[in-house]
Amino acid sequence: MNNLVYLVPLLPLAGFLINGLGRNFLSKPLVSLIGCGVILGSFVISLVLFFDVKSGHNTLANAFEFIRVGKLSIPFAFQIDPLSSLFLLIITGVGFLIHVYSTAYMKEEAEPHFARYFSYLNLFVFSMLLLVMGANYVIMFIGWEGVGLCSYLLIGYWFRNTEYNNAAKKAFVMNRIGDLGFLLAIFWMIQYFGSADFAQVFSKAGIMPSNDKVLVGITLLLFVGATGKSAQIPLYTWLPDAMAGPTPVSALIHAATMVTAGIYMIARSNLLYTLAPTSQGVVAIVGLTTAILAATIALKQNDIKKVLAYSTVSQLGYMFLGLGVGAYTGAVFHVMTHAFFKALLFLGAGSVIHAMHHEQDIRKMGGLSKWLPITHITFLLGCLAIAGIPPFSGFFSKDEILNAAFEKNPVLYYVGLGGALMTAYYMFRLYAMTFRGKFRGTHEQEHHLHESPAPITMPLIVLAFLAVVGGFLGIPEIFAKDAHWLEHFLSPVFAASTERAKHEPMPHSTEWTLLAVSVVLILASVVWAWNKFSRYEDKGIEETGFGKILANKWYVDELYDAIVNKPLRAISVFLNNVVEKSAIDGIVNGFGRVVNYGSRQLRLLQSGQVGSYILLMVIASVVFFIIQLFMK
Amino acid sequence: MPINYYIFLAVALFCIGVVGVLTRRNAIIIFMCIELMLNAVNLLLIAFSKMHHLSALALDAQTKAGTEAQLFVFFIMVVAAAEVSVGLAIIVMMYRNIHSVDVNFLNRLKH
Amino acid sequence: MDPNNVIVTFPELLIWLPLAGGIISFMLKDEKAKSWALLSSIITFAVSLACLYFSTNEWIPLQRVSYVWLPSLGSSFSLQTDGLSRLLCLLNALAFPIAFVATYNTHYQKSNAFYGLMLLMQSGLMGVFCTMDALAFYFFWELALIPAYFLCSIWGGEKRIAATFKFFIYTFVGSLFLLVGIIYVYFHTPNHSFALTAFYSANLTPAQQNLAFWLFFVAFAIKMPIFPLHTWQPDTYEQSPTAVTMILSGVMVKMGIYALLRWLLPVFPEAVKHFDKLIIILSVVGMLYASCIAIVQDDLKRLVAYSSIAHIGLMSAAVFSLNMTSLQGVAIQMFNHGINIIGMWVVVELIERQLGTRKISALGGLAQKAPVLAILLVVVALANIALPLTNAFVGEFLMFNGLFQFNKWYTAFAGLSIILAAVYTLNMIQRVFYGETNAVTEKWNSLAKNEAIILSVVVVLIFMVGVFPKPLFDLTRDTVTSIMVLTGSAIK
Amino acid sequence: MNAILFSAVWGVVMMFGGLIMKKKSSPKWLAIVGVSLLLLLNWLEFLGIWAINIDTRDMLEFNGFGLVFNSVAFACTLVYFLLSGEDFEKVGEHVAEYFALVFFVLCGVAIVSSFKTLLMLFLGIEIISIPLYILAGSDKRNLKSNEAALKYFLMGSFSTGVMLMGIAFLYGATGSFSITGMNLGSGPLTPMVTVGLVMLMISMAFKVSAAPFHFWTPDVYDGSPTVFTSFMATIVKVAAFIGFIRLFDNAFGKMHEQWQLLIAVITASTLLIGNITAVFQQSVKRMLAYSSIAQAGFMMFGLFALNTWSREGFILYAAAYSLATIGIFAILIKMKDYTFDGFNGLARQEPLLALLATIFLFSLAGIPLTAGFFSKYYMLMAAVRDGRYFWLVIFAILMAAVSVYYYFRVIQAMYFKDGNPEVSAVSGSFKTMLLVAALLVIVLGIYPQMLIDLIYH
Repeated sequence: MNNLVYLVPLLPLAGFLINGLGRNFLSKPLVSLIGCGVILGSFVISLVLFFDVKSGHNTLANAFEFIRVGKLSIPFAFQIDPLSSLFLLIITGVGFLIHVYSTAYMKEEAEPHFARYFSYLNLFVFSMLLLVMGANYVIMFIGWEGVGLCSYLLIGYWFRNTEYNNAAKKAFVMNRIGDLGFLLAIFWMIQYFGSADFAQVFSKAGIMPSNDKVLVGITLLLFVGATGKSAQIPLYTWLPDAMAGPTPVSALIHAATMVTAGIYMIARSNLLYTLAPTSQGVVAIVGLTTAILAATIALKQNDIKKVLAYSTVSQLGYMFLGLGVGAYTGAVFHVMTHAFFKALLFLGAGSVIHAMHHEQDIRKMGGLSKWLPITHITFLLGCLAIAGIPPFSGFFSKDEILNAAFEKNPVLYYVGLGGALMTAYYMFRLYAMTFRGKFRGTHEQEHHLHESPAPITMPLIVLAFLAVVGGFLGIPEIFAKDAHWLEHFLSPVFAASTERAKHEPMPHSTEWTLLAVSVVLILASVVWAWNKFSRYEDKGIEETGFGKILANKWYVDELYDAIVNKPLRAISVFLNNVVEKSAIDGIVNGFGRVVNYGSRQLRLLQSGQVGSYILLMVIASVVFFIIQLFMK
Repeated sequence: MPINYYIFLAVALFCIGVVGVLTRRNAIIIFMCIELMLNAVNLLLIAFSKMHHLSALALDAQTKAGTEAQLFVFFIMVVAAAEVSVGLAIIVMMYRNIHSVDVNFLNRLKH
Repeated sequence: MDPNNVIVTFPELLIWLPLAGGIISFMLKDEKAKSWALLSSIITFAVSLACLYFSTNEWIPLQRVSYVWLPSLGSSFSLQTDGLSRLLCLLNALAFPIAFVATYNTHYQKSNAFYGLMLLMQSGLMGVFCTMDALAFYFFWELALIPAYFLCSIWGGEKRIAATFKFFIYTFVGSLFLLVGIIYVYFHTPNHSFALTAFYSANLTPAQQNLAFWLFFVAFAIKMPIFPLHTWQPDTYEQSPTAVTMILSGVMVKMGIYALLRWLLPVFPEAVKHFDKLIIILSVVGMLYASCIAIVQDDLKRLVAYSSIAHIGLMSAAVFSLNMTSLQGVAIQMFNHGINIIGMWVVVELIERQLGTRKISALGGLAQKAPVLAILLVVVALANIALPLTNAFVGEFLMFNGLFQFNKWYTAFAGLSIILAAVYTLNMIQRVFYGETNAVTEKWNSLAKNEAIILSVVVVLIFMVGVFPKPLFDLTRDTVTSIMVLTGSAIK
Repeated sequence: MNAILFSAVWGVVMMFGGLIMKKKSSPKWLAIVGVSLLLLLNWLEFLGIWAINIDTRDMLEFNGFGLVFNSVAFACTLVYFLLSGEDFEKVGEHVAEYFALVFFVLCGVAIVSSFKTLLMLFLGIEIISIPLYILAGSDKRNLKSNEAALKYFLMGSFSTGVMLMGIAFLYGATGSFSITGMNLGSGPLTPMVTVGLVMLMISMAFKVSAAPFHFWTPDVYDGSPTVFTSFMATIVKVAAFIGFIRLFDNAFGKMHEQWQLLIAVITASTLLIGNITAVFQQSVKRMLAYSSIAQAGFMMFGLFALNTWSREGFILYAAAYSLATIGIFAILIKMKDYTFDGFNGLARQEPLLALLATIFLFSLAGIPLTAGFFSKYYMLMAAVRDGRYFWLVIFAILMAAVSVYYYFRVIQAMYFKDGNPEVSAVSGSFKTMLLVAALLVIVLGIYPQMLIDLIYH
């Protein structure tokens, strides 16, 4: 079994190396074959592992000793348990679909760049697998930064465009800020628990009192890392910009997998958080705020990908809310369903963009349903799923989180519900403006409109299917007893937390009412949006008032620029020009100048007059006598 | 007569010499002042010699202790003579070149 | 062969081979000198490898030697290698071939003198890493400096004379302090001796330790350099020929850190404990300071110079946090930093030679003209910002970890530098390699074989160490432990 | 004893030789022979073989220290003759007389290195000084030379007066001239002894050109013919130093602490003035004059500390300093232009000369692997060992750093700047001799032990 475990990450790595080194020799079909093949391979293995885990057998594979200093030993070890095996499936499965999709989507690229793209993609999968398979925080961190790197490379994939490069840089730097938090957390664990192994850390933490300072500190630092990777306040602004990358990349990295790393990390350390309610509260608040903020911004975006990006941020917010209120299963559940429908939506958007020749502004679209039937249907399904309309997957996962929030504190629930309504609203705004009404684009765009080829549509169909049925893995109690398969599957991972945070389930009556209310409201907002935007006309009127603020994303980017970037530059310039050149170097050169000056003055003693010489000597002698006779 | 008188006299002479050296600009006069300093030393040495010799005689009538200073004085005179010859030669050479014995004319070498 | 009756030992070989090579090179014709220097440096490298291989106990006689030198002073010319010395000798022996190959296409006037001086410098550096006698240490310390001075001043850029003279005076002052310090400690050693062991057993009162500590530390701090004694470095790196810069930053800088570990910590344990906070603060400030300045540099060489200052700052902070983890991190980071920064210089050298400029603002779009170079540089740059699975990560992880054990807040601040590092490194990559090409970068014609090979070697090393650092740990563990024991036991 | 007698005799021989020998270059060879014999005889005495055994009535004392010093001084003179001998001929007509005067000076050196009474010290110093007045002025037509001679003479005899006054007071206090017979003990100083001591210190400081009694040095060194400057700056200076050290070590050694402060002041000011003032000089010759003051500052440590290290170190210093200075002066004489710019590009034109000059300058600056390093090193050791006035050590090394500044200006001119300096033709033998001197410097720099062991022979 261990060797299989190694194979999972090694296959994508091999793909990366082959495609990367052979970029100039390999033909496109070959590249695509390798690229997709390796992912398919590790998907199959992941399946094997999954069933192995399902049969209640976890694997801990210890590759080799990475770091050993004194008592501290950090092995390069992999761990396969329900949580990681689930993520393995999501990553490799969705990943495979998106690889296939890319083969068609990136066709126009020149050969070496095509290969470069796939090597990056493979590398990303490799890092992501490290992240979820690592048996200690260090290995997780390795993957953690690895995916950051890959997202950097892929966002800046079209490296001739400065704007894209800036986006890539922004993404990397913001992730680094988070990484620092993560890193400090690791150091703290190592210092306090003497190890970074999950098993040891949790066993040692398990016996600690609740809300211990150290635990709160560690968990908060970990959460800082999560906010970076999973685009939460305050570090979320990179994600919308990251849409500069090719659409499949947005689907894979910035929707389905990488951005959920934060959730994985916290779910993985669930025990620590359960023991630190304070940080849990912080997580919940931040998550919810992000969810709302992003949703509001999404209401007014006109770039098809931007809308999806903000909805991603918002959905991630829900997941953190789930984690915050202790609904770990719910969060992971939502990660899974979200992976399905959000990937679906992005790929659909990609298909649209592909058809529209890289037009992304939905005001220039409309009525595409008759040219892109498959894309249209699948996209609709995706929208239904994300909006949370039963029986689509989103409904179940989101509902689970919201219920948990209600149990914690009704306010959380109401605010969350508000967000959900907005989600439904802007998703159907998007849908309607894109597929309903009549075409608003140019003529030759209309002329070229066509349904995308099979490699693009097939993944859409598969994902659409998953988006529809994915929810049935977690049917709540009230529908059927013990139908929540996922909960059973993941229970070993969260066991420690659940038995600590025991609470009796809320009465079914309330749950039913909540359910009814939310469904009704959501349907209402869906209908509203549908009517409002189905026959949308692009009058080109500027947003005004509050709408303008939303359209400009609450001016957060400008704010950051003003309070971080500009000052940093100013300080650097100051240090370079003033402190370094004048002060420090000035002092150093000052010594030289002083010596020179002294020299110029001292040599004047040498007047050339014998008289003055002797006079000076006599004076000196007198001084000497004084010193010798009286200064003792 | 107590030794101090001699000391004061010698020191006075010495200081006169020094002051002369400081104040005069004529090389020869400066040189004479230096000679004055040397003679002050001679005087002092003789005085000390006498003093030490007397105190030594009190212990032993045959002793020559304390006389070496007188010997020293002769050496000083000899050396002074040598210096005179050399010094005057230098001054003459200087006079040949600049037709003056004013030491302040010579300040090409400075700083 | 029987280790007990050997003609010549490894440390001797490591010192005399480059020396002889250098002297021979002076006598050669220009063109010959280049290839000769390369050959000689490769031989030295082979020897250093052998030195690593024959390091097990039964070969100890091959690793240590001692000659009577100045008996009346109690100084003997004693050489010995332990794990740390071997590692640094390896770095030194590796750096020179790399530098020679990388600059093989650059022609220097009077190259026989150039390569002669280079090899002399190598010999001096070897001596610093191998000698176990304070006086000899001082000798080599200076001998490594003199050739560097001439190399920079003769073959450097237009402002070379002033810049390198500053460098020389600066380091010379430091050395003199070191000399006085050595003498001072010498008089407190039992039965007056300059031997390292004697220095370890010197009986100094805390007050005396504090005095001598600064005498030593100033010298090392200038060499490393530690903020605010660093201003000679960017100018020197900018002005001196790249081959020399590689050695200065790749190896000579390590002299300072090596000296801290070998000659400072165990000799003045109380003083170290007494000043550790102060110096760590200095180092951390230096890290942030240098990183900030690096952001606004437009000259590639200056940028790398400042980033190097930042990295060194971390190392010194780690040294003074004085725990197993941090020291272990420093020990292997010395090697890694050497490799990485040499890689950076190679790239800079290529760009400057082919495009005739180092101005970042003048470049752009190189990735289209030179994809291979771009990839290699990106790897080196990522190593420079300590991305996981590159060699620097292991070292910096441990150093930060050790620093954290010393004090959380310092670490938090020091950590900011890894963000800043990302900022300036990515800026550099973007502005040099991405975007559209321009008139300058159009001039680029392909990467020569030797250059590609060298860069690949660097990259391979980066990943080898980054993924599987165990060998380096095994090599340095004993030394680090002994340093900890010597220092720690004295504190207790 | 041998040395004193022989050098005096040979001086006379040189004079008469001058009358007989017509060829202008022959006196040089005669002198070289003479100084070699001198060296030999001194060595024989070192081994205990005396030419004529005279009872000096306890006025002179020949111990290893003095004799080793003599050998060093004579050896340096030999090197000096070999390097700069032919430049005597450029100075003026009376070549043989110049050599004769040098021999008389050597006689004085031998006396100063072995005196036991103040009388002998006085005589030795005068025997050294008077010929130098003449040598300084030997370039009769040259006003600078005149000026140098006059200044040297006036101030020299002035300092002699001061010295004699000091001697007189000491005699008055103790009733003896013998530096050991005075047996002042280690008690607090009586006023009279103090006055005598300080006056002696002043006059000796003058002779070794220690600040603030150094004023004659730059002018005299600058004005005198370069070839004689080289002699004055090296052998004469260290001779004066040996006298200084012998006097204060034997006569006042026991009350060391009581006058150490004054020495510290002298040392500090000498280092300061010598180094700082040298920085701004434009002429290499004058720079070397100031550097000789600076070096005197370091030699003062020998007096400051008065322990084994200082004694050993002083011998080493004398050798290292004299060799290097003689070497650099020998090269300087060959240059037409004495300014720094005059050296521009020497490395291209005369690589060997430039290299050797670099070695000598390294030695003066105290760079390792040269004798200069170990001499400075011993001095620092002595000072650190002594322990008092630690600030003086720190000050000294800072000043040493400053000295690097002006020594390296020459190196920079030779190696890093372009130009075509005018160098008068240098013979192969000259280069060879220079090379030997440089090798000596390096050998002493690697293994100083061989010189130091001689002291304890």
